[in-house]
Amino acid sequence: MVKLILKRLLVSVFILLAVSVVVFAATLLLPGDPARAILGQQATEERLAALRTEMHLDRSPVERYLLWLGGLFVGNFGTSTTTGGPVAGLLSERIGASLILMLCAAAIAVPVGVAIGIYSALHRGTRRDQAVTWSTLTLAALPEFVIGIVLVTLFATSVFRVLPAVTMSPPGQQVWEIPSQLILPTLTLALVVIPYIIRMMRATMAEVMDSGFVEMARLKGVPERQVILRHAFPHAIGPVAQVIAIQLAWLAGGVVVVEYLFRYPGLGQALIDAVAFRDVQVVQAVSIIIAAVYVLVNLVADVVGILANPKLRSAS
Amino acid sequence: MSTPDLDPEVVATPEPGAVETPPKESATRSRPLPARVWAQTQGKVGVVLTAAVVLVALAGPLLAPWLTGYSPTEFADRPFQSTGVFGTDNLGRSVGARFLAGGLLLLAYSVLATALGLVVGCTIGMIGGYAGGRTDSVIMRLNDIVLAFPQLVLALLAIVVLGPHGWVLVTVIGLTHAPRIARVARAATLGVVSEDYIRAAEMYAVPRTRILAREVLPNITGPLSVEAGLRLTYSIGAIASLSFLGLGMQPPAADWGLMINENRIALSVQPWGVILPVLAIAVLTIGTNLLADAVARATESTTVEAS
Amino acid sequence: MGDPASSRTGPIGSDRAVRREHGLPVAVELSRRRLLGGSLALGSLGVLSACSAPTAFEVDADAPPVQGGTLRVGLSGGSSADSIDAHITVNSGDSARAINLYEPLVERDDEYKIAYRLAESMEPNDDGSVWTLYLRENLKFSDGSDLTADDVVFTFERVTDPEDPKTNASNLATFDRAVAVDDRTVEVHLTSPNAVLDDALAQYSMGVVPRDYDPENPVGAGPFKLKSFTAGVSTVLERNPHYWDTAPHLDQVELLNFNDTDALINALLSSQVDCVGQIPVALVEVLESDERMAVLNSATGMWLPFTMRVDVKPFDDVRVRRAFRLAVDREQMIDQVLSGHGRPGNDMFSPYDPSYPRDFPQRDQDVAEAKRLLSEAGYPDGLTVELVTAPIQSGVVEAAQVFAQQAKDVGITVEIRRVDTTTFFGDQYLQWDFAQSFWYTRNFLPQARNCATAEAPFNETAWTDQEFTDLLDTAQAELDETRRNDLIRKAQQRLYDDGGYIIWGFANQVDAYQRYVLGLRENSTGLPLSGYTFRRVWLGEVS
Amino acid sequence: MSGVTAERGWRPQRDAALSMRGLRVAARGGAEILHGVDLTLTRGEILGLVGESGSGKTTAGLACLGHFRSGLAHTAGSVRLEPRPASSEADDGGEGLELMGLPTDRLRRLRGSCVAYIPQDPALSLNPVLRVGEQIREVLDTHGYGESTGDRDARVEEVLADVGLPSTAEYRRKWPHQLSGGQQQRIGIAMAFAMFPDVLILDEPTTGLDVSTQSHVLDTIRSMTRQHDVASLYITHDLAVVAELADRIAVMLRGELVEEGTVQQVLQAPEHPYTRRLLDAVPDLAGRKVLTATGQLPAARPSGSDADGGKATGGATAPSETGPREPEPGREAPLLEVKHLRKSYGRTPVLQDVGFSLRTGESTMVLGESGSGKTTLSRCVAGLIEDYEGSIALNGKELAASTRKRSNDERQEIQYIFQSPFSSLNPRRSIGQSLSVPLEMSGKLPARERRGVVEDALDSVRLGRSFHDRRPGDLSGGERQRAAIARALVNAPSVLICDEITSALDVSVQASIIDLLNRLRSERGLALLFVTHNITLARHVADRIVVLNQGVIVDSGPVDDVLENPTHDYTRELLSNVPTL
Repeated sequence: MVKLILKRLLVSVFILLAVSVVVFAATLLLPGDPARAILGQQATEERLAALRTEMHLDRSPVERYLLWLGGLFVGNFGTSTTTGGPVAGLLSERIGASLILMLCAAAIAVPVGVAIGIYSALHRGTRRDQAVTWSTLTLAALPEFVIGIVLVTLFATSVFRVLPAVTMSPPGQQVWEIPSQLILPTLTLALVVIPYIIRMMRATMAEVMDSGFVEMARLKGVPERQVILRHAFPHAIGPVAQVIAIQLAWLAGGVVVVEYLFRYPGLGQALIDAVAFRDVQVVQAVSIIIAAVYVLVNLVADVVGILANPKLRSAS
Repeated sequence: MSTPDLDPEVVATPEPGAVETPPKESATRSRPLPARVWAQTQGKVGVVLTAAVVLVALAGPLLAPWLTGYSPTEFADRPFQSTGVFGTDNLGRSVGARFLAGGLLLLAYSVLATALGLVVGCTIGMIGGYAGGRTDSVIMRLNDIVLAFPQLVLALLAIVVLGPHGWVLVTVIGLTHAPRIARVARAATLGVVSEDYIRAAEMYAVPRTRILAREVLPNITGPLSVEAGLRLTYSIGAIASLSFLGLGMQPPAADWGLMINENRIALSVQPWGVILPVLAIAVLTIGTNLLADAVARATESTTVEAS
Repeated sequence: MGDPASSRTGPIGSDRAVRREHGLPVAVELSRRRLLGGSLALGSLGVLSACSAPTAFEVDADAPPVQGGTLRVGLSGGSSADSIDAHITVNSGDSARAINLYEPLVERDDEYKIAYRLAESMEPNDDGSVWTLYLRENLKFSDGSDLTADDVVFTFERVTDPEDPKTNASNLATFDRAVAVDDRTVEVHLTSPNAVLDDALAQYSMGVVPRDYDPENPVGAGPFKLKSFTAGVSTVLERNPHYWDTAPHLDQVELLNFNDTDALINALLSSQVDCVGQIPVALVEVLESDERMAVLNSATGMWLPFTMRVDVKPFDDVRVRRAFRLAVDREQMIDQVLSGHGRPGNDMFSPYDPSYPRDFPQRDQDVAEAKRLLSEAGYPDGLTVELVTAPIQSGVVEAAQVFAQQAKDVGITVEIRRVDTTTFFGDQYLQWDFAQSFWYTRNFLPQARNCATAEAPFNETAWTDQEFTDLLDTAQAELDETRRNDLIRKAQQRLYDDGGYIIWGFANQVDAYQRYVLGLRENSTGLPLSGYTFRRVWLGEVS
Repeated sequence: MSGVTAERGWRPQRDAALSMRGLRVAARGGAEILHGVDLTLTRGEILGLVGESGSGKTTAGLACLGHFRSGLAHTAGSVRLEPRPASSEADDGGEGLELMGLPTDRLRRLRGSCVAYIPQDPALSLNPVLRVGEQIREVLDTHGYGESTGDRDARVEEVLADVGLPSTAEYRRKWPHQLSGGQQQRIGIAMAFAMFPDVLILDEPTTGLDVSTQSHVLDTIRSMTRQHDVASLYITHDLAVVAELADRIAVMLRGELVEEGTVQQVLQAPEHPYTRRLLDAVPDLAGRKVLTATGQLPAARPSGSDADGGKATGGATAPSETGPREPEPGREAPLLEVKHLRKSYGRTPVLQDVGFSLRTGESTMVLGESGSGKTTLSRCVAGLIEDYEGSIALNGKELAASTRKRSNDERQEIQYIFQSPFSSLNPRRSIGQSLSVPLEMSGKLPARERRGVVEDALDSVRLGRSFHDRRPGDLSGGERQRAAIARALVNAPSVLICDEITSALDVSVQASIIDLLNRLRSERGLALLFVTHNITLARHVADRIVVLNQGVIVDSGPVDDVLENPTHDYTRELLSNVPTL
């Protein structure tokens, strides 16, 4: 088992390295001089040259890549072309804010999705199950900004004016210190993710409920509650954990649109702003961070999958 | 087929061992896929919704001046007025006309991106699944690298480097779909490759490309068409999202996503500029998603039969 | 203009550097038109509040100002490069901080006239090469220390430091040295005569700072002092107990940054902020329809021109430039781009300058003449040009779209190429053949120095007419206003006839605020929210 | 058939433990699955319920537990649990307990305690994430066995010992996947017996197990049922197993019980024609009967290899008339020769120095249980496995490993038929399309002539030309296997490799396929490599036999020699474990 997990870990590391190459290659493709972008039109040649040296722009691409990669490990994400300051400082608080948002969304989406999914699977074919199916199909189809705009219209600007439509962090306070402004972004993200969890949970649960060992458990006289909790549910965990992981990983990307919509001061917001200003160093950093979260969550899911499966667990 | 006692197909056509009985006419010949899709409520609703929006998107650009009295770029009034049926947008153009004209590009780009994703994904997925071994692991690792980026992030990265052009959108959305489609194609191919008819073809030394095209491809169309439907839904969502972020379709193009971006500021006073495109995108994606679901259900029943 | 201050690292790329250069108001009397528009706007506001059915609250605007309270201000823009330095003002938020933390010697008032602040009076010598400034009595900094002539001298030296020139250095290009004659008198010596030095001093980036000034712990003489500051996020100011003028009504002002107009409006609508600066003009009606909100609509001298490079094809042919100028339907531009909240332009900047040539015939769309000119220039079947646009200011991208539509009538096909602001102000800035720009209110001479001479740092139209530059030089040294204006008018004629700018209009500055916010007045500087003069604002009693 | 069986055979009816009367079950779609079934299970007796796939036997068995799979519903009839003095659960005033319509909760309490179930596939029925000890204990916990947890633990140990498994704590902590198929099934049995049930339903519990394992499991079942005086219903398709185990036999055909009686009655004097057909179709180790499913043309067995050859007469296709060859072992050069064949997957050797030869027209059976390497062997010969060591020669010429590297002619000479007819034909292509692939690839015939050849092949496997344009989905398993055989025939091969081609088919279909193969052999002079796990088929199809055990040939020679004088222990054990009628 340890071997399996280690192997999986190695794969993740390899993927992250490859991702860093892709992201870095993006800079090389870009026309223009980052040093000039930072210093502006009127910069003197001496200052440009000095900054180029400082940013290693005078080195070969391979050297630059290695220096950049080395920097990542010590938290040095480079220099922002728009602010001229270090990218790490720009992003450090935003990472926390984004994580909070993702965690809140996950904390709502996972239990709700799992519960509704199980409920639906156990009531297959009933009207309530069909209602669940239709709502999940509908919700799953909608792009996140559509859901977000509808929520804003409903709860913030037009119908009820009960919740803040945008996020603000008044001086000295972090975003999460004002919980009311987390509600709409969290809800939007959760609503995007929940249908997938429901559908997967329902399908897996339905499949497990039809399996031989569940039939056997029933034929052993095991009470239905126990059939579900002891026999069926543990089986659904593996596949559902994968889907939940994919969805949580999706959150890492999904926050981009939602943060933009709600002006939530997170990574996604930083990414959009950086794209609008063509701040490649920030785009690189955010892409790498999001990809890392993505890979990490998938890794965790696979490890959970390995641990949930006694066959793999007992494999030496 | 481990519990054949249950399978109604088998119950209906028992094998009594009487091989000499005259060959019976097929009672179990499956109906064609469209009919099976249409037979479901999901399928019907999906077809109707999708068709409605597609119709608007295709015919809209031609009908816009005739129906609304304005061309999509003509100025009808000052911005955000209630002139005409649906009022004016952020530049004072007719929302109705721009709505009618705004679906075509989105639809075309989404279809192109999905098609690109399908061709690329299907090819590499099938090759990976069929070749197995090292080829497979190399392909799948490459896949994982692309999959390590959320789709939108990769799209943004591409847009930063290449600019928000139509071909960039189509290519990047299509290529980010490809690994996901490849996974499905590969899984489906793996299911098919273990079948003996593939071994039979191998045995007869049928060229590998022909095996993929004739033996494998027709047998994975079920999952692939489901995936195509899903990917189309996501393509629409992704391209609309990028336009919404102001990084997709560029002004002065009439486009639903862009309309939302331009007009959402006046949501409370001139809601049509947002509501119409939001509705259209919602109806379209819901339609394609229902359709994909119906196709999934329809192909599931045949997969069971064929296994 | 000398060496512009853009060599400092920090601002959002070069566009910030540009904005900094643009935001310099210059004196002009209040135009009649603006007065009229202003009273109309006020009137309609009054009607609105009078007519509106019983709202959730009533505010008694006539009651005496209320002391205390915190004003929450929503600002668009802002980044981690935001500054609280008195003399480095890049974006709108920096201006807001500088205006409220520091006090200049003179300032532009609501009507764009010179008003004395720390200075009691100032006067030039006979040839305009030395100006003498007289300070008010008992001036103190926010830490309670005295403000003397030495501090003023230090301020001049700091701004014009050749090693590290600050924002306003370009306006003080002729500065030679400043001498403290006594505690309240300063002499400013110039290298060449300047008749309009008062304009160069009436800048918000000219606040007086103490000799031991430390931008990290800023001390100024403004109505407020700094309580906390997080770049790109928020700034908190509190009342300065040592302010020389009437004490501000507010206890505290919070400046909150929003990167997106949409968010700004939503924050206002959901009462997360009390007022917001610079809303899109298209939203005026939206906000006016909300009985809780009021709109401050100020006419300004801000312009969003199209820029044609006069040295490249096809714009090197003056007939093509004229045809393009005649292709624009200026009223429609104002309607579509500014929702009517602006005034048509006549291809001439600086409407508040006393020299503004109101008698030049107003250009308007003339399809036949434009076609004729194009045909003469060798384009009988029209031509296709690429227009580079970027969201450098609200309305710019929209203007490009409207222009593209209008130009069709003349046979000009405009292909819009939208780029991001960094690219726009990147390596190719000033190289675009046909692009756009924006400038805030300022007077003719400083404006022309910035954009229309061979030495101008932002010569977007590649306008290097020597005769024009000579006229500017002579005018700047001319102390007699009438003669100066005559010289200026000759220069204006050159630009009007042959220039590369298409100046289709001047945009209003439109802000919005909750109706309980009182004391905001229309202001022509182009800066939002009454030119950020929060010292006059109070929060009305809500009943 | 022990004496005990005979004694119990006529036990009085009052000992009935469960009776089913007029049970009708229908699919929710409307089609009826059971058309009024009557069954009585008697204490201490095993009733064998025999039927082919789709006959509804599992549905009837599950009805005894009051359980219907999803999509099925009880429409009429009753299932009663008869009272037993010792049983408290089923005691219902001496009247018995009607299971149909019983509230779920009461049904639940009966299941596992009064009525126990042993499923077909232990691998699917044991919960893979629960330790086996826990799964047995769960039954005890659920039904409140004993006074304390100690009692229950003791019972788990006891019942494990009863089924012949180690009762150590370590063993109880094992996961299902760590056990072999036979052990898994014994866990299933232990679970069923844990609560001392009155009635036991066994649903094909030995299908999928090797012969020797099957024999052990059957022994366990037999002793446990006898020991605990349980009324058992043994559901199977295998008449031979029933003959060994059951006291009475009931035969089901398409949802109806067509015959019931004691083992002797049913096996020796079957009344219903279907029963007779079934019995005729069962292969016989002694090879004394001619396999025929429907009383059609009897199988033609090639002569010259076996003393019983003379009995294979009475057909137009007698070998003497069509057979052009009389194989003469030793003289003729072998058609196919396999020498020193080695193959391993990773470090696991699958084939170790395997060698045998096949002469023209000869039929050799490769016999082996699962994991013996028999399929690997046959695929090596067919060219489907590329990296083996050793040589395979056709007509004295060594073949390339991969079929792709073999010549066109070589490819045509050797044809391979796959185990599962459900998998060997592309469901998206018509039979005609699939069958013309070999012709297409050999490229000898112009496209327009192919159809004729394919139709001839369909005729020769007795499918008829109308099958040309049909798709596999429309065909039954037997029909599909015939189509697959036809595909092997279109290129007129000389060697036919049949890899377990009847194992997925019902016995009656198996019989007809065997019959067909024998006819084809005699008509076309085909050499046959018949790969199977079923030794009882030996005398029906083969001249020679090769016994493969764990990749090694342990026995080989003419069929009679090997069957009568097995030289290897493995062969002997195999023979002794084969259930026979």
